[in-house]
Amino acid sequence: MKKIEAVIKPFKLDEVKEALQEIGVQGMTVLEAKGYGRQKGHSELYRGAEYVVDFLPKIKIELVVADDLAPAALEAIQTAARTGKIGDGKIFVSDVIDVVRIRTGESGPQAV
Amino acid sequence: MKKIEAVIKPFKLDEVKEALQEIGVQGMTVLEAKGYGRQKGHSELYRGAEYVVDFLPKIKIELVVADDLAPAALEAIQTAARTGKIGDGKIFVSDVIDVVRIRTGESGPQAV
Amino acid sequence: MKKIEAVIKPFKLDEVKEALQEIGVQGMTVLEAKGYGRQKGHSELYRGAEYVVDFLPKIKIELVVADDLAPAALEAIQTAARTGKIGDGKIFVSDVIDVVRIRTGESGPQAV
Amino acid sequence: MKTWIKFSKVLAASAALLMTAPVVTVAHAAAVTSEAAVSEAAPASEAAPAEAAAAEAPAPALLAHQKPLELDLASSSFVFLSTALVLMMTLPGLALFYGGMVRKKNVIATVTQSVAVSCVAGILWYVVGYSLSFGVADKALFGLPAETVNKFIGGFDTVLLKGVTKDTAFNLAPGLPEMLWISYQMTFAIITPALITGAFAERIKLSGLLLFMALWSVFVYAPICHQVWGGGFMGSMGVLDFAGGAVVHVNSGVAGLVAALFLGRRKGYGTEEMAPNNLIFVMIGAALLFVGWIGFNAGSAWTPDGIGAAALLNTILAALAAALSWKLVEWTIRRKPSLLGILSGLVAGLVAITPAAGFVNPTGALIIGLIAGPVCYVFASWVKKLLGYDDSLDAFGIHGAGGALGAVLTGVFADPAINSLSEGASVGTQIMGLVYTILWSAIGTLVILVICKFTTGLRVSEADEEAGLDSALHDEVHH
Amino acid sequence: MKTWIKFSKVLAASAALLMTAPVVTVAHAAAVTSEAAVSEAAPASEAAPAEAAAAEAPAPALLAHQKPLELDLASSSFVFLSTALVLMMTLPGLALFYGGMVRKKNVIATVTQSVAVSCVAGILWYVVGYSLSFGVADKALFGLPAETVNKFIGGFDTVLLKGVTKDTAFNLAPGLPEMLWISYQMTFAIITPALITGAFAERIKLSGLLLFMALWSVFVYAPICHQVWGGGFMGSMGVLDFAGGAVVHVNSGVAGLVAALFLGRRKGYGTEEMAPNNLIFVMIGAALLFVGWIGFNAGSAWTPDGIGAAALLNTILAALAAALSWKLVEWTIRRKPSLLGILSGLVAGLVAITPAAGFVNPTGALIIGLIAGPVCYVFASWVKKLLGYDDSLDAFGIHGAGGALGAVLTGVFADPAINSLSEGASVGTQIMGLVYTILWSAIGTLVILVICKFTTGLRVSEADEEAGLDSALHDEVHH
Amino acid sequence: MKTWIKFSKVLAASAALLMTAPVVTVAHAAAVTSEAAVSEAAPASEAAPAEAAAAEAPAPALLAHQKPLELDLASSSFVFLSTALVLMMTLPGLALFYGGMVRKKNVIATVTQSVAVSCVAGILWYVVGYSLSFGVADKALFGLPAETVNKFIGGFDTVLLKGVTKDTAFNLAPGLPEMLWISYQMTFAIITPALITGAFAERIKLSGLLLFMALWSVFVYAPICHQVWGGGFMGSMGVLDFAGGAVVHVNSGVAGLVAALFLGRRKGYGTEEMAPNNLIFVMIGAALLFVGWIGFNAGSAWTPDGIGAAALLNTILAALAAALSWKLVEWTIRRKPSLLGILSGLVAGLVAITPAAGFVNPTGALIIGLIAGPVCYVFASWVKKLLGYDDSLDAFGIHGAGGALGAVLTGVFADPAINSLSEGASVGTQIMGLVYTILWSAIGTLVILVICKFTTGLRVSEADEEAGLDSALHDEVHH
Ligand SMILES: Nc1ncnc2c1ncn2[C@@H]1O[C@H](COP(=O)(O)OP(=O)(O)O)[C@@H](O)[C@H]1O
Ligand SMILES: Nc1ncnc2c1ncn2[C@@H]1O[C@H](COP(=O)(O)OP(=O)(O)O)[C@@H](O)[C@H]1O
Ligand SMILES: Nc1ncnc2c1ncn2[C@@H]1O[C@H](COP(=O)(O)OP(=O)(O)O)[C@@H](O)[C@H]1O
Repeated sequence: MKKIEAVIKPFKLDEVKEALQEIGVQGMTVLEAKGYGRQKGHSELYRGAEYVVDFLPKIKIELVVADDLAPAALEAIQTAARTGKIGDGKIFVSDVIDVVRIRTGESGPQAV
Repeated sequence: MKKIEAVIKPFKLDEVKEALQEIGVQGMTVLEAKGYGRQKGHSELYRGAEYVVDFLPKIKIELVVADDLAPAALEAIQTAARTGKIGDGKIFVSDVIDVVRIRTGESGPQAV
Repeated sequence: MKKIEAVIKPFKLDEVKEALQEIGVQGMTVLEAKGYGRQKGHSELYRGAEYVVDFLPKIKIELVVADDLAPAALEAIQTAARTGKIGDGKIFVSDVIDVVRIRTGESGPQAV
Repeated sequence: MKTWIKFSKVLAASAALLMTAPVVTVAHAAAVTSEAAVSEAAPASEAAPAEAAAAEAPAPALLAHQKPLELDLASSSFVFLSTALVLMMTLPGLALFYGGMVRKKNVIATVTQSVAVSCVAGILWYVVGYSLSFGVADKALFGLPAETVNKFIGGFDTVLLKGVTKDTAFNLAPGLPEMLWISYQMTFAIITPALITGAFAERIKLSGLLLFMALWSVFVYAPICHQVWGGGFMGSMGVLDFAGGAVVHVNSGVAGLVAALFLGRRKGYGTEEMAPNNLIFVMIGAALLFVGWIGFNAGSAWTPDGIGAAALLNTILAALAAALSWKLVEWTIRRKPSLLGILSGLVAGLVAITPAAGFVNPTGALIIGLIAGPVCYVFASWVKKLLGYDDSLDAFGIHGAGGALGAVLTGVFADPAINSLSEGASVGTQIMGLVYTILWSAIGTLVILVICKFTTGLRVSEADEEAGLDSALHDEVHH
Repeated sequence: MKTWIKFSKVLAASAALLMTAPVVTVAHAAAVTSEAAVSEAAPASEAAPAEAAAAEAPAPALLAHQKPLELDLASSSFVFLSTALVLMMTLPGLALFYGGMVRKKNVIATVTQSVAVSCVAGILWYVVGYSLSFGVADKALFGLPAETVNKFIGGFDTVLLKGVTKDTAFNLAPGLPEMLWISYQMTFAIITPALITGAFAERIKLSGLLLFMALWSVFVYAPICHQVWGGGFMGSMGVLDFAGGAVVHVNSGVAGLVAALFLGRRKGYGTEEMAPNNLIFVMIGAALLFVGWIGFNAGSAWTPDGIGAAALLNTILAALAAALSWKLVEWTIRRKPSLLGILSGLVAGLVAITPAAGFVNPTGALIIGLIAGPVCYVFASWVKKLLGYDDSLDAFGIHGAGGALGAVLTGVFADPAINSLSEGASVGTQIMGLVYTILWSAIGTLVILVICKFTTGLRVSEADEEAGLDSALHDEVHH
Repeated sequence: MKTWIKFSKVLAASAALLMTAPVVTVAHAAAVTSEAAVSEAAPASEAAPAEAAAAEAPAPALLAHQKPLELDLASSSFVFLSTALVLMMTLPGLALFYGGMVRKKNVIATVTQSVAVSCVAGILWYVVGYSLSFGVADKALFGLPAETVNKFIGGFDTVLLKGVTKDTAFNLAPGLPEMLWISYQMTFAIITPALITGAFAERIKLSGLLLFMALWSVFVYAPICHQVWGGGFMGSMGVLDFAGGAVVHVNSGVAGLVAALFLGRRKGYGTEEMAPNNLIFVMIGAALLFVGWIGFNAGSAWTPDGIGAAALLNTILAALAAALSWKLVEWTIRRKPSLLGILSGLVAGLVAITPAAGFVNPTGALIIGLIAGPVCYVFASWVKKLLGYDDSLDAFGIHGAGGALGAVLTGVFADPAINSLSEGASVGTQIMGLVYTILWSAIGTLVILVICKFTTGLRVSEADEEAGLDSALHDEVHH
């Protein structure tokens, strides 16, 4: 199984979720994050003090899928999350050794 | 070493923490998350607009443990987090190459 | 490529970010977290009820870097985040199979 | 619509009758309180035409609790302000004070309780509460003569505000338009039940809550209000309760304790963390309670005279003193004084000074405040823990204990230099009043709880309690 | 600086003139309303010296809308309080009510709108708004004689508050210092445009907003205010509007609808989640609106007499009744009553009772409230959905619909026992007034929108809307 | 308890004495201000019985600063309202304004400071502050004759409010019960030190803060209050300070600057992000300051007459004008106007109009506001940066600079048509007053800081500062 972690722009979450649903992804976990990258933040000025806001709000999606579903999921995320502008985000893929469904105790691919 | 990531129901956090403590886990990191899965959300209605709340509040626990402690940790989490109802969550296990304790600079298993 | 995950004390974020920038890290993602570990929390007392606050606020940094940059990144984080007091945090390193830059569709090391 | 036009006509007719009656002009307005005895000053030449007018037309049909309005604009302006302030105590004051103290999953439900209780108690005040509180019982009941009944509860003569016009006044406050009086008293009838919600927060059903509050407003609040302020036996007995130490605080505090015991503890009480979700909301709430309480206490003088001013100063001093003393106790015991502590002290001081506000001098007020802090601290922190009941937000620990303390200390510190009524002050009478109030409140509350239990039910399901009342009852989430 | 010293001198001179005029002392103060007819009571002996003084000095040069101040301290105190309360309705009341309802990325922008609109509308009120609203038109315009012009709009005679001194009064309220009157009315001139911001929240440019509001204050608010309250034709026609059902609510609601249609829907409307970011802020806002509304409605009696008291009681009852009825409808339909619902009901009730407050009796008020809940629910939930316009925060659904409903029901429930003006109440006249107000507001708003569109522009760019107005317009973020 | 009963008796006895004294009835009440000279109107026939009564009993033993109360209910009602409003300025107004501006880890500590300072300053006002501020010095001190001492500070004759009864009044405001006067002035004595907390927020120890504030209230606030308002030399000199430009704002602003310099900068100042944690809290705070400031400024007329009305209108106009001008400056310079900016402007305008409120006309007020925005902007944004001190929340940049500006402009714009006292206005006198206030405040503050440094200490440890004061001092966390 593969773990796919994607950092995307917040307002793209709904589209990405739908894209993943369509290709049959059954579950995912979402985290609020802040991203630092090529996309530059703005600077805020408070009462004479200026702060460069380096970190921009991002959403991180994590999903574990069976190996064969991974390419489709990658594709789906990439298409749905792309705006073509800097700051669209990244997708990371890594290996997962095991998955357990807490409710049933099942493990392995059928637990995803 | 193994990294164990568990997505659980928020009110189970205390029980899971205790279960892990008992088997000797010394540290863990907790993140607030939102989960999408088989457990269906409710729909909220605001002034005529209805929103299906797909994402439910979840807690994500991350802990890195020595290889031999992993099965016990898996077991502990599963037992403590289970309610038997849909939405109990998942546990993912993956490999970790290295661990560093920032304070001391130690690395490897003794840094966990 | 390597994924480096570091759990650090919140007020160290700026220093760590700068240290990483200096060695050429181009991007990272930051999450708010709560940590449980050797550093003990305080106890809060509300109207007669005492709560041991086990979980302390932490910041989790995630960055994926090319294999050769990993040691320098580890070093940078460790130096910048260290206060020498208990609770300084941990760094975990793991393998990443693939990286995709959403905007361009590039993948592999050049996508980082 | 036709019915309504008819209705208007009937009203118009009766009003026309009233309006031919002697209308006392602003120039005549007598001050509301006994102090400002201007009657001697009213020149006979002005009284004469009024008598003449009275001769021409039949006198208006006033109810037993009414007097013709002798409009005192200045006092009315003052009571109007006080009404706004007391209204603000419940919404948003209490809603925030309580809403900030529960866990995040119950904020919306807790806040909703204050709003919904306001609706129920306010509307019932119009329907029957005012009549039972300030009306005069004129029918025998259970074989008791009307006069005896009136010692305990008012009558039905002004149900739906029948007989209330823009030219009538409540007989003890002839300078205030009766509708102003009704509004001011309504704000008390609203906040009293709303206070109880603190005791069973985080576990009560909405339907159960509403039924409970409806019954409680009518069968517990109205009688006690009548007994103390509306012509009933506690007032005649000489129980001093300037602004509601017994009527409002002991009453709601005891009801809260009984309800907390009856409903049982929250799931996880004592083991799970139940820290306040937002102390800043608690602060805003407490501060608005503080500001509003001025209207509560000084407003109870019904006019901004020397007594009203004493009540104002006393209220501020007692609140600050109790905040400080709670803080110091906490600083000593816990080493780190909390914001929740200093705010709880503030409210404790306000509660304790309530019965005493217009009877004691500032030094007395300060001392009452200094005592109230530690006493309520002990109740909210230790007694609760010791006895093991779960009074979620300390409705009893602060309002019950603080109110009782204040009622007793009123007997101790009442100063005739501030208020001539203070002469009759006695700790004994105060305690008798307390015991009586506690009994009525406790028994009444218990009976009502039993009724609710077997009709609407009272507690939410375990699953709902676990998920949080916000999503379970309201499908809303506070982030 | 020199100019200023000169200016002071000119003012001083004119003031000196004024001060030799008969100064009516507190003891003479006539009550503000027609009810309190104390004139007969004023002893001739006191009137005499005043006449003598008048003989000695030339009469002050009062403007057509003015009278010499006959200071009524008690009523002034009351109106002063009401001013504070209405000010609080906009800041922080409305700012929070609206700010809590938008998405998190637009909170700061939404709140800023209330503040900025207050600045623009308040300062324009000083510059020209008061003159156009309460001044008397004394010049022909477009060939129409001054008298006809005055039916529609006031004049320029008191622009920049020229002629207003500490000893003048507006002629209908001779007991209140004119500057108090101006302040009180200013708070209405501020909240009315601020209400409109709810209709186009989350998508309007700041510059466009400010231009729109500046023009709207002058060309829509001031004329309608004059027509109803300032001596214009609607007032003479017998349209009853106690505290601004037409002037404030229908006016702003209709403007909101037109603006929402003109600007088009928010990006993602109907598909993306647009849930309120903070219901507790919404609650605080609604509660402060509630408390402040007392000053709005009862304050419109200008004195705390029987009518003011009726307005007070009616306002509270209608609000609570509408909150309850909205809640019950939601409970039935949606199974889970929401906090947003009960609060929306509260505001709907307040809106609906506004035109009726001092004309109906408490029973009428309760019924108006009970009707207002479901009616506004239908507008905010169904009509909006059906017709597909995006009135972001229901400025039309609540203020437009509720205000119109209240205006009509004022005709139904007006009770001469409460207010002698109620005798002339007629549903027909009320509807005529409504239709006229709607037309003026809709057309005026449309013209102004067109002007703004081609000058400052109105909508932010898509990218800015997506990113959120907070960072796009203000470079600030609310966490 | 026994002691207390005795105490009551003593008080009762002295009160009995007082009560036989001539009680002036409502009908006689003279208005508080010089304007409303009703004395001629008081019929001789009514004065007679009072004299008779006086003949029967010995005159009450009034203190030098007292007069017998000639109760003016309308003005009392007004001042009562003003008291509530000013109280609301500190709690929750200032607490939120400051609490929202610090970093999240210091919210609770910052809010706690406002609450705790209220306790200390309020109670000390009762103990000794009122006596030193409004009492009359009757003993020689350091060899100076009592009369000279009284130019600088009041006496100890009314310590613990000795001699204050419900029938006494402060001699300049004989229409208000003295306890009302004490309460109103107490709210000023509370907010002034509370304002200083903005200067050293995020780094001060709680014990150090409390000691500092206790000493500052007594040795800096009370004398300056006495000098300007309580019969001291600045008042006699003709320094115009309507509602506290010098007494409150310059005083606290300068103290803030000195304290900020003395304590040094926050760790990380200039390099770490220190953005406000919650701008909505800042907005609520600023808005409540705005509403409350009406009570502060207009309330300082002590009666709602023409001057009070001018103060009201001026306050609103200046605030809105300054909010707008700050916004426009920011819009120009920074391209994106911030919510924090418009709110800072609002407060700056309120500060600047404070000394001028009842002396200038609305046009003057508007101009003062328009100037105050940019001036305070420059102080809060540039001067602070240039000079490198860390006035965390701009206590000096806004209150110090704005107050000084307003004090000077009072001299420029004072208009005798508004207030006869304006005739004596002079920029020179105003500046002399300012310089004097600045010196007293700066030196006094410095001495007190040194005392605190060597007793309680002032700054928290570096570790505590880093961890945040909330957890370090209060063991509480705001999420
Ligand atoms: N090496 C990295 N490791 C972890 N997260 C990264 C990395 N590079 C970028 N990110 C995340 O992706 C987001 C977008 O990256 P950015 O460089 O701004 O634009 P782009 O994705 O268009 O190259 C960042 O805000 C950050 O959250
Ligand atoms: N494939 C997945 N990848 C990542 N997270 C998942 C995945 N499937 C489920 N989850 C997480 O687990 C939670 C529970 O899953 P759900 O399907 O609702 O119930 P169950 O665990 O009982 O099968 C989800 O809310 C989500 O956070
Ligand atoms: N085994 C672990 N797995 C995941 N996170 C851990 C683990 N051990 C520690 N942490 C994280 O690191 C933080 C610091 O650890 P702690 O034991 O308190 O101090 P130190 O890093 O000095 O040993 C914890 O709060 C937790 O967030």
